[in-house]
Amino acid sequence: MSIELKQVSYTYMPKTPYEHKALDAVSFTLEEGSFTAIAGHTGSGKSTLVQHLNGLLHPENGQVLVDGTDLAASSKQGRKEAMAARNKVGMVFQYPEQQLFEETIAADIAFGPKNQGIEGKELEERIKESMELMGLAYDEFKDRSPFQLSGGQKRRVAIAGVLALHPKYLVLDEPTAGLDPLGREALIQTICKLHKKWKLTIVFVSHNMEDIARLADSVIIMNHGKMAIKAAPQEAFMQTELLQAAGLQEPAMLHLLHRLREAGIPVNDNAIELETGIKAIREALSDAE
Amino acid sequence: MSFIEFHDLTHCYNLGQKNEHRAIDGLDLSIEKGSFTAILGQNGSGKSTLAKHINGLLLPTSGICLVDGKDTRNLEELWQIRRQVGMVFQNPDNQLIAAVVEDDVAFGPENLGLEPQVIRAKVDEALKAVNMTKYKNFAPHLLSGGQKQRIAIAGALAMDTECLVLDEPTAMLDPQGRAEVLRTVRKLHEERGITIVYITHFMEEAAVADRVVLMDSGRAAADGTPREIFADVPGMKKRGLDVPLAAEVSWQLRRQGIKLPDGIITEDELVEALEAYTCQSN
Amino acid sequence: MLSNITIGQYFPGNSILHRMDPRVKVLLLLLFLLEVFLFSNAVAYGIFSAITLVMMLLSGVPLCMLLRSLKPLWWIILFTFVIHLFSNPGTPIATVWLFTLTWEGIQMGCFISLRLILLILMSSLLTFTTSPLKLTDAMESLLSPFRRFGLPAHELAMMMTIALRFIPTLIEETDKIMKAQQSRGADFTTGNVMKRLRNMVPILVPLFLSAFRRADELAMAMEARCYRGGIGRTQMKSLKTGGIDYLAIGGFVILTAALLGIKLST
Amino acid sequence: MVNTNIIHAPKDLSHQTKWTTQSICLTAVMTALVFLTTFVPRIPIPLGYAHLGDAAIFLLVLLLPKRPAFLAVCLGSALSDLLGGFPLWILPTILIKFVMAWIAWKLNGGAVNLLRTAAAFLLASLWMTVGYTAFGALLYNSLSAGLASAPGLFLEGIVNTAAALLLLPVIKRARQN
Ligand SMILES: Nc1ncnc2c1ncn2[C@@H]1O[C@H](COP(=O)(O)OP(=O)(O)OP(=O)(O)O)[C@@H](O)[C@H]1O
Ligand SMILES: Nc1ncnc2c1ncn2[C@@H]1O[C@H](COP(=O)(O)OP(=O)(O)OP(=O)(O)O)[C@@H](O)[C@H]1O
Ligand SMILES: [Mg+2]
Ligand SMILES: [Mg+2]
Repeated sequence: MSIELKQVSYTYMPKTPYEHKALDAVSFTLEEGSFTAIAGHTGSGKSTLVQHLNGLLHPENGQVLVDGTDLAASSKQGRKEAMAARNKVGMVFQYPEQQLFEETIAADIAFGPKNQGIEGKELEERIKESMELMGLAYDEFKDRSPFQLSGGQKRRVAIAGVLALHPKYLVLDEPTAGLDPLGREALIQTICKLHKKWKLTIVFVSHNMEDIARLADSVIIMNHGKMAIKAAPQEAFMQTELLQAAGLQEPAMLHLLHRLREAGIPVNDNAIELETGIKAIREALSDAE
Repeated sequence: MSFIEFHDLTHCYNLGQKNEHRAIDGLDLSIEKGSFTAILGQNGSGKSTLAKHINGLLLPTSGICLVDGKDTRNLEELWQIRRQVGMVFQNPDNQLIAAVVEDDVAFGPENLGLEPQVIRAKVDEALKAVNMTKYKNFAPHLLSGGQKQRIAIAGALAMDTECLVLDEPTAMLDPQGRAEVLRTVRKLHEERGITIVYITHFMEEAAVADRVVLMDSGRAAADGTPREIFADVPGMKKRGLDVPLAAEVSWQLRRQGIKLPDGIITEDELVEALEAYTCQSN
Repeated sequence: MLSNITIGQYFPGNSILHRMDPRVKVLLLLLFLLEVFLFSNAVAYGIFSAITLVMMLLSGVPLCMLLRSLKPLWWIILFTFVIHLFSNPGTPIATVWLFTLTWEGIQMGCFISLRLILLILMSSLLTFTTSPLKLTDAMESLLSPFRRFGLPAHELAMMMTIALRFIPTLIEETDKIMKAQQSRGADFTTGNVMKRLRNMVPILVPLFLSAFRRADELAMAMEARCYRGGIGRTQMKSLKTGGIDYLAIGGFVILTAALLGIKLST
Repeated sequence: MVNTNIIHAPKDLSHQTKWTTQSICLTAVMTALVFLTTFVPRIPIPLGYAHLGDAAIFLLVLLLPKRPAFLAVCLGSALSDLLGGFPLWILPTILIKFVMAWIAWKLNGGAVNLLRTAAAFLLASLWMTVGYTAFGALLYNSLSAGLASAPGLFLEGIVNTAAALLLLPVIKRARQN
């Protein structure tokens, strides 16, 4: 089971002076159980792409298949199936805390499941479960107003609201923007847990190469609406020119190791994380001695 | 000579109500003319509150805030202060006022009551300084985040400010936009000697400053050059903050017995130090 | 989709009409509309139609775009025409069921329809050739004499400017909020009226709250840039009245005199 | 939640203009909001589509200080006529919407009683219907042509009343925090 994009293209404001081709023949497959990152410069089409994954936008050309179902199906039967397929894909937008609207946290989280017709005991179960998943104690928080929380907590409520839909695939558009280092790390750990323990298939948009290297098992790099690379982060980050063309920087550690190599220190320059990077430097230093 | 001085500054939100909150708590700090000061701290540590005092957008609950020797509580002098100090805020969308870029840059000088030709000259110059002349007739919503922030900076420059206070100007931007804004700010600092107060969550950005102030629960928890501040890697982590990669790597290497000099915070320095180290050991 | 709509009718250009002082345009338009009501004789309407036609050609705006501004009102113009056909007493021509078609009715119907079309076309010409920002400037300038009676002319103009600046931003935001709620299963396109209204709550509440937040932050940004109301404020671009404007005013005075003459002589 | 910490125009100038920067911005952003709610939503009702501009107007009148509220009502509605391609209607709209807002505000009179609020909104909608019908009749020189649009207008008023009543408590409570 997977999400499959086939030659997807999308144009904003077609046939006007503002016409803009935001996606150009993008094809890839997201396997169930994978952890995929999407990166690219501003305006490269990341958000547009991500909105195709749960049918908020329909491709102008091409197809999006979720577990084999075409999201843009037009027959009556097809539309029903597409609706069910869309529900499998949970979507967390940028700054999701700005979309909170209910008076209590529990009510806000209940919005999604209620739309699916879930009620009573099961609804409560879902709220409780998704709050605890996001590290919000149910009894303490359920009756509080979401507007009284700190920025990081609000974001957790918003994500819990999506998790309560029991998605199979979870898509996050820059989930850590604006948080301080501590809050960022805590959220990343939570996402990791969702992937490992709860077996969610994760897609996330990020500008942070270190996070991508650390978390994702594959990365899609967008460049002016086209998919430039889809590969494992290790491999993708080796293609320095392509990265630069897409307006990205290689991870800081990799950059450092490249610089060291240029300076004549024979480091093994494929480490991205801190520990492995330091190990590589140490090895190079002891070799030199 | 110090340009900004806080003496025992305290600020309480909702004073006297049950949700009273002391955001700044007896802060003493002075910032030199022509310096580049970065302010770091966790969410809610009082950074933005502090920034708003420099421009008299907030007044001290107690204590004094002096800008270029003028007290922000003195209403006659407040307008002088606001002419001298420009502000750039976090959300680029909520600080552009006019529906055309050049009109927005002109907003400040217009408030000062300058002659139309003078305003025109200042606007053109400010747009040039941030490299946005090409976009002067654009509507703000057609610009990217980084471009909007540069317009906000131009808007402050057009008032001939001597000091720029930037409150997380790069929080909503991508890496390119971030680099772009930081480059613009550094250029203004170096070429025009503008005093910079730069609030950020990104340690790499703080590393280019002359001085770093750490805020913690409304107080200055630490204050020094980036070298001094980022040398204390465990201390920074304990505060929930981070250090630039080069600082972290050199700290770890030193801990593992590799003798590198102290105070490495940039990649260039680290590469140089390691080069020297290998030459030495050969 | 929401963000695909274009707002306003302004058609950028550099025609004589575009170059006119917006204040003169607004004033002349108002007077013209008044005269259309005041001078309701055949000769006058002939002249009005001719003037409107000339203006339309001068404006450089494609004819089909101008005519499109009539579209939302087509049926009401038609309806009005038909009603007038049958509801005026006079020389009967034919009888349909209970209604009598009269010669006077046809005249009256044509007359009223023409009046409507002229009114709409002329006022659309203003919005086609003047950007909303220029209109705002014109408004400030025209209203400023009333300041001494307590009318906040400067504040009004400032509000309009900011509102125009924020409309696209709020539209983008609405689009974003809608999509976010849609991906939580909200459905805005089916159901009865009550259900659809209920579905508006998750869009409108965040939209209102963000509007309050924006207003706060914007006020800070303005004060930081030395804003203290309209006092002592100057403007980089000021409106100028030039040769075309005096020509237009002159033309209008002659027109009015001629119309008065016709009216008095009959 | 209005931020009382902002310093407004210095004292010697403040008697000349009663408008603080804060209230100018509030009015402006709300003007944009009234415009947007009038211009964008299309809720199908019998006889056409309803917008939600009047719901926004009702909410502003009850949530904002008086002057920003009424000004935002007038400017926002005028703007939607201007940009929507009905410049002819601007002046009547300002008049009609102002009185409509005033009726809603006056009759509600700070009440917390939902029934009374509903009645106030409905009466205001009735006025709106009468106002537009009258101006239509003047413009088309025929009462029956003016009356043609009355049922649709009043239905729209009902829809907007319902929307405003749904939203009012939620926004009120969210703003208190
Ligand atoms: N609603 C819209 N109408 C018109 N053009 C749009 C719209 N949304 C996006 N675009 C354009 O499409 C392109 C891709 O936009 P998209 O939001 O997908 O980029 P992104 O990669 O997510 O960028 P960012 O990093 O800024 O979020 C951009 O050039 C943008 O200007
Ligand atoms: N208008 C306000 N009313 C009440 N409390 C406020 C207000 N503004 C800020 N605070 C509180 O004051 C404290 C300091 O806020 P401030 O915005 O200065 O933090 P900050 O360091 O800028 O945080 P961040 O990194 O999130 O921007 C926070 O706990 C915040 O909740
Ligand atoms: Mg995006
Ligand atoms: Mg802050």
